[in-house]
Amino acid sequence: MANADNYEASTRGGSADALAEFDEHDRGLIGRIHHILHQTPAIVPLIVLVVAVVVFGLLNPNFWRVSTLSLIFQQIGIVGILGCAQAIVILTAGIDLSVGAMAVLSSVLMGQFAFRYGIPPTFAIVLGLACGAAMGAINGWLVSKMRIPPFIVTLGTWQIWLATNYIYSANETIRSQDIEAQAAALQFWGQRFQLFGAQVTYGVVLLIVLVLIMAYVLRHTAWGRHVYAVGDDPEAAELAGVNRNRMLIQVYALAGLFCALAGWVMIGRFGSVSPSASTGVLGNIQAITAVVIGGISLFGGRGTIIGMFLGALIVGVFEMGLRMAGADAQWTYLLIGILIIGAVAVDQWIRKVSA
Amino acid sequence: MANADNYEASTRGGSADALAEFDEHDRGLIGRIHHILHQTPAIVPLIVLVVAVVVFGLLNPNFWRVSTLSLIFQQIGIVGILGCAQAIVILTAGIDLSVGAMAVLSSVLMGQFAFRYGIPPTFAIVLGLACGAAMGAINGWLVSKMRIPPFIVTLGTWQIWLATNYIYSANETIRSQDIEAQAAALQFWGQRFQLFGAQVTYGVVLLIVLVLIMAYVLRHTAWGRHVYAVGDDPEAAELAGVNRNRMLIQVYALAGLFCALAGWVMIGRFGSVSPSASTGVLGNIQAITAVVIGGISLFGGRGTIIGMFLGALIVGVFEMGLRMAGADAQWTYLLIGILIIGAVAVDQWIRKVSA
Amino acid sequence: QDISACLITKTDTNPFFVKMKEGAQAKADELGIALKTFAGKVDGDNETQVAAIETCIADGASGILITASSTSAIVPVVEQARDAGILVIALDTPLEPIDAADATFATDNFLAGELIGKWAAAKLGDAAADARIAMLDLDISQPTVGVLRDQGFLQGFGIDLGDPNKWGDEDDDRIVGNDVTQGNQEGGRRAMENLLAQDPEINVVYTINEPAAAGAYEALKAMGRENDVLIVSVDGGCPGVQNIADGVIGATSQQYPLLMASLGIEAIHEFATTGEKPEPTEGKNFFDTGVALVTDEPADGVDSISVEEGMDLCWG
Amino acid sequence: MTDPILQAKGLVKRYGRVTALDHCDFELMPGEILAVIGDNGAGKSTLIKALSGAVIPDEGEVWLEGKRVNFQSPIDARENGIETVYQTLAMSPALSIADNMFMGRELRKPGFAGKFLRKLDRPAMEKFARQKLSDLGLMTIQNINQAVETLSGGQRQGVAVARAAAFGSKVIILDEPTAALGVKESRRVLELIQDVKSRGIPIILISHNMPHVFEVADRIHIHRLGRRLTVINPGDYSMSDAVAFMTGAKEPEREAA
Amino acid sequence: MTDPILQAKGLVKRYGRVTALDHCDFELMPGEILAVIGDNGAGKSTLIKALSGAVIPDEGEVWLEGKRVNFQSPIDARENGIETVYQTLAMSPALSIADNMFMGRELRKPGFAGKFLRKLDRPAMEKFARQKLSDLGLMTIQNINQAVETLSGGQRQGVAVARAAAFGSKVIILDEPTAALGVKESRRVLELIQDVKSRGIPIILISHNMPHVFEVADRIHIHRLGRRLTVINPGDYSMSDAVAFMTGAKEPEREAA
Ligand SMILES: Nc1ncnc2c1ncn2[C@@H]1O[C@H](COP(=O)(O)OP(=O)(O)OP(=O)(O)O)[C@@H](O)[C@H]1O
Ligand SMILES: Nc1ncnc2c1ncn2[C@@H]1O[C@H](COP(=O)(O)OP(=O)(O)OP(=O)(O)O)[C@@H](O)[C@H]1O
Ligand SMILES: [Mg+2]
Ligand SMILES: [Mg+2]
Repeated sequence: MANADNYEASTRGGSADALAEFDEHDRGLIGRIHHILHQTPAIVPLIVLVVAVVVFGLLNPNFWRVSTLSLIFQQIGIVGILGCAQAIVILTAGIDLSVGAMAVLSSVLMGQFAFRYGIPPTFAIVLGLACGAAMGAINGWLVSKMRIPPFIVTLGTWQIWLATNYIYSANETIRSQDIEAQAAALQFWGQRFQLFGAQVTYGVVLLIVLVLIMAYVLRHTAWGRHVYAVGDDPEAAELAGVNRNRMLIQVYALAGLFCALAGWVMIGRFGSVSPSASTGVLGNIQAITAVVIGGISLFGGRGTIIGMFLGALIVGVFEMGLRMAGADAQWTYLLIGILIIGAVAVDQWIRKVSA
Repeated sequence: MANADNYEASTRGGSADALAEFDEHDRGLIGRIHHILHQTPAIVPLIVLVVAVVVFGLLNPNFWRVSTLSLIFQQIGIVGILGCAQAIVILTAGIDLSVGAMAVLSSVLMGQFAFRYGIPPTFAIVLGLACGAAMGAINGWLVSKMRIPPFIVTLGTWQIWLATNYIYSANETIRSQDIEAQAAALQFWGQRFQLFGAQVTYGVVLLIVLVLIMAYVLRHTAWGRHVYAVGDDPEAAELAGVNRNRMLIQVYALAGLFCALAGWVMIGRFGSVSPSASTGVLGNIQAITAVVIGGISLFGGRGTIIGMFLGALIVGVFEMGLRMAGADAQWTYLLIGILIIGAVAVDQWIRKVSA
Repeated sequence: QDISACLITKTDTNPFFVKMKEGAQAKADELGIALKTFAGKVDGDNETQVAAIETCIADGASGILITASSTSAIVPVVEQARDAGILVIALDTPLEPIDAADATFATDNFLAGELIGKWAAAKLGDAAADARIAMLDLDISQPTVGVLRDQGFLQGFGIDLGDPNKWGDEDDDRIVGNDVTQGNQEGGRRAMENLLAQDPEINVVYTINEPAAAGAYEALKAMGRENDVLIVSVDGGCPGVQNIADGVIGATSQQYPLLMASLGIEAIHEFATTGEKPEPTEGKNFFDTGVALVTDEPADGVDSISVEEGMDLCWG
Repeated sequence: MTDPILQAKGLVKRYGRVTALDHCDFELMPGEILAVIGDNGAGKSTLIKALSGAVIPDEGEVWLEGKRVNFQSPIDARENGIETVYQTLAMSPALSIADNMFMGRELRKPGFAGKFLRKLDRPAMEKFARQKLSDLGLMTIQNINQAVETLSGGQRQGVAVARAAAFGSKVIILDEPTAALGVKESRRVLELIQDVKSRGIPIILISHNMPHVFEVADRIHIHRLGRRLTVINPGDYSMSDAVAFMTGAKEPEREAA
Repeated sequence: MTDPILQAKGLVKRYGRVTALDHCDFELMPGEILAVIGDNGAGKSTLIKALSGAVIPDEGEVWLEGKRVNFQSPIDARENGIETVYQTLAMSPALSIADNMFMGRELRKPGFAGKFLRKLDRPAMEKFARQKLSDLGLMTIQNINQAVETLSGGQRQGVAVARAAAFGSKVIILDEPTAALGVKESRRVLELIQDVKSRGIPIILISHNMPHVFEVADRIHIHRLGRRLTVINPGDYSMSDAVAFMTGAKEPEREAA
């Protein structure tokens, strides 16, 4: 050990204990913009969005009307809430194919609780939300305790919830007029108020509030950091003292709760309770699309909920904009495909240049 | 440096250079079975499969007829080929949502080339296969060179190919009778021969040959090992000298070619060329299901093509078995959902115990 | 002896097919027939129907009732079934060619569309010349049933069809646009919103079915336009007819799925016991189970039944 | 002699055809620094994983303070006061240095924000993290909010060691804590180890650096082919002897192992 | 004096707010062993990544054998004869040892199977891999078909070093090749380095182990805060001097850097 000291001793003194510092180099304007983009990548989808709004407005000036924009928000309301659910699951490196099915089944349960069994509406809603959370918890339990890959679990439960939904409801729709008369609370989120001359539904407000809350939770609480840690490297997180199983069950259950909330919002938006809502089949892919366009990695651990929100908006803006520019249904479908790729390509390009 | 030697020199002599050896410990029968299962995990789905066949046969003896079993193979023919395409893509840690759309569009292109432009059938088929490979190559180019996540790329191209398919074909079906009369080569894979008293179509033979070839390629060629390396850790693979971009383009293009092949088989199986074939919409999820049940990791780099084949068979057996047992459609979905989760849970459990 | 039958519907999520299944099941129970039911996974799902027919052949069924998703693509496997000695009856939608099936018990979907088209044109009177029409169709893959209803409506309204085998190729200015609904409320509302954003002056809305109509109504209500727009639809399910009474839908063409299904089961029973095949309606090449226009505001020159009558006949 | 604080008897761990632990025994005395040395692949990491709950042994028993324990996960071990730096470091690459240091024991803001909104006290965590890194001489980390994946190999290891030392408890296990560290940083880690020992907390140190091991260790556990070959006293043997034992160049005299 | 075989001028690499290389120069002479030493985070790994194409510098030039080169990927560098062991090892965890060693340069069976069926010659690759590992003294690897992720940290590093040395070419770069290795295995790596040098191939060796550096290096490049501080001759300075320079405890006299 004597020999070790004769050189290891010389590690003290001089500038050895000063913090490293470098001159901030001059970047120029473009450089500074790149730098900002790189630091806050969530801005990139925002730019795509603004450009899209401008272009579509030029194609059809009606697009810029406040009412059109408020319509877009209404249209993405449900996908946005499902996107919140999907986002937290994907941040844990999971995936939830059953979000749409949970939403539809929850809405059917709320409706049937109120109409078939005559439970008071508010109570029926609470029960419906609880069922949603329970369905999510089942997903979480299978993923964490049984160690079945999330894709398989939710592929299975997707089919299970959806089939249950059809069997239980016997495919019967509860009509809007009946709900209005007997259980108006179910339609709560469909109510609207005026803002800057546009109609805004409570459902849209809910979405925005939910996104803000989740952004806060993920960024500023220990629970949120653990969500990222579990998704980033599950083994490392576990070795570092995060209870992976508990986190997963909580995340999936919360996702289930959000889906039930989306189901409630669906009743408000469509008036009726319908087991054959296409959200049950397409909701998952729509939510995943929003999440991925918003820059959340499917491999977990990277991305923000605000990005998801912007991703949902981009899709909504494209759809509405193309329709208003006069593209027919098939061409809209095609162009949206191109635009999705294009939007993300621009994003990638900016990030690369600025890195 | 002198001091280093005085202890580092003592690393030679004695048993320092003998290879480590341990006694093989006694495992007992169960232990040995576990060990075999653990060494060759592909056996596990095989067991699930055998159990399923036995159970369904007990529920409805018709299930055990050779003709029924050959029917199952015919029914999984297309999903199996799409599964080969999906499997190599997923092994590179990608995903291809556009497989079904590529298959349908390719089949439509083959049909239209032959009927709209009067190109000789064999040539039309070759052109159709080339188009499939080209579509795949576009996917691959976007994924590798543009660095857009595969999910986004193929989500976009899924919509693009599908809309192109509807627009280009003007939603017109080419009837089986016409094809038989004028371009019988398109129906080649639908031809059948007798084997052990059952009808076997050429399409089934193609599937089995394709699976065997791909199993060989992935296991025993450098290209196959590079597929795994790219999926396992793309950065490491690149640092170690694998040309990631070239591999990805090749893999996606090959997947596109397989899809076009599946499109050709579709014509043989259904007789007609139909742009609204539901494979365009559902093919991707079916192929992914087969791949994942077969034990290939969605995170890339792990799994075998034989597993995918067994995964497709499991789904085919469950679907046929439940139908023959008299479950109606929604109950079938529900039970398949449960069985998918159950099959993988059993698999996980066996692996865990034996690990 | 044991008679078994198969019922294969397009999907089993649409109430129309759920009712069809109920009708078949009731009749089968009555006649002691073992019934197995199958359905496609999405609208236009030919593959699953093919697999279903194959299953029925393998299982030795006596007869198959099918509402084909793809009327021509299903034909080869139907031939296989007939070669195996199975009676194949097309329900609701004729196959192409129609004699590919042993018999067809169907509604004329084109006629169903034509009726509501005529009714809408008659309601508007002279205003029909500058109507603003929204077309809420089924799916971008343009399944046959959707095309027939859509084109029937346009024919009835007096619009040039272009190619009658596809929608969207008409160049009449009165059509604001086509959008797709997947045949449910959700799609109906979104499609209506999209078309309204394109042209807020829309005053006639064709919808593929009543759930889509209910969704469209919600969108109109949100814009405060629910009272000055004519919504027409097809199907005639009980909630749909109730919606006519409530003023949500103006008129709908009613079909009779329960009847189709129970007739089909009876025919299979007949075939299995006596070997006789059912005959088509006189003058047509299929057995027409009929279609009726249901509305509370009858229009000149279009036969219709009232909502009360419709409620009695509706499939509930 | 006192009783061992942490003890293992007859641990066995097999991975398929590979035997990582082969009836291995282990003892850690209160307040001591126990070095574990051995060839690559001798099973050292597997041993400490079995002790800290990260691996569940196929056979054998673990005793903590005279009580039999059965850790099912590293969290169990941590709750029993065993803090570990794994060879793989166990960090979340995409998260920041501070996030990683406080993973599972985050600081919350005082008052309402922390209590009800459960808001993290980032400034406090960052200050603490910066302090601990400076103590280790890691002066080249320019941005404390950098993601761990962007750190150099050595910086990353430094963060992991700082984390374990900062939350010192009943036993601290360090698996090759200085492998990627520079001369200065290694020196500081050794000082830190001495410092922890002086607080009375026993340490298990796995290292391939013989001078370091002989400098700080009270006893040296020599691991070979999945089992404890012998335990030596650094005063009684030379480095050459130790190396010869661990590589198999020489056999120790049989003692009560 | 001869011309450098590999040279870099004014390399700059910034990551957001972090400066990893700050106008760094570099020279490697033919046939020499050049050691690069420096604090953690000094930018050593970034420097060699820039030389081997794994990182594209923001500014600066790289010259190989007097010709300006512009590597876009590690494959480019490899084709120009530069073989590198990265600090992160660059191995595919799920693949076997032999697969990893031969990644990108697999052996095919002789005759028809290899030529037309492109069949790999697994027995040959496994034999070769086993041989190279034994040369490095890695005797604890029991199963040559083990996936790399199941190897111990040191075994893994041994495989990476064996790979680079086996396919020796124009320049070999080793980034901390012995960090996780045991005493015996480190020793063998040093012998291997000498051996490679005797074949006339120059080597860049990054290491924190001063005795090893002073034992094998012909010249020592001292890296500090993203740039070359100075290059010293191990004969002219003591280890203490070198450490003092690299930590900033002492400043070298200004020479033509
Ligand atoms: N998950 C695993 N699966 C299979 N074999 C494993 C696994 N983990 C470790 N091994 C094997 O167990 C043996 C012991 O590994 P371990 O990591 O404990 O060695 P070590 O003494 O820590 O070596 P090092 O000094 O290189 O870190 C090695 O031969 C290794 O290949
Ligand atoms: N991808 C990256 N993004 C941001 N910063 C990075 C990235 N890679 C390296 N750095 C930073 O650049 C600096 C130099 O890192 P580098 O890996 O070159 O150090 P090193 O000299 O090899 O250190 P060590 O001896 O610990 O390996 C460090 O401060 C590190 O945090
Ligand atoms: Mg170890
Ligand atoms: Mg480094």
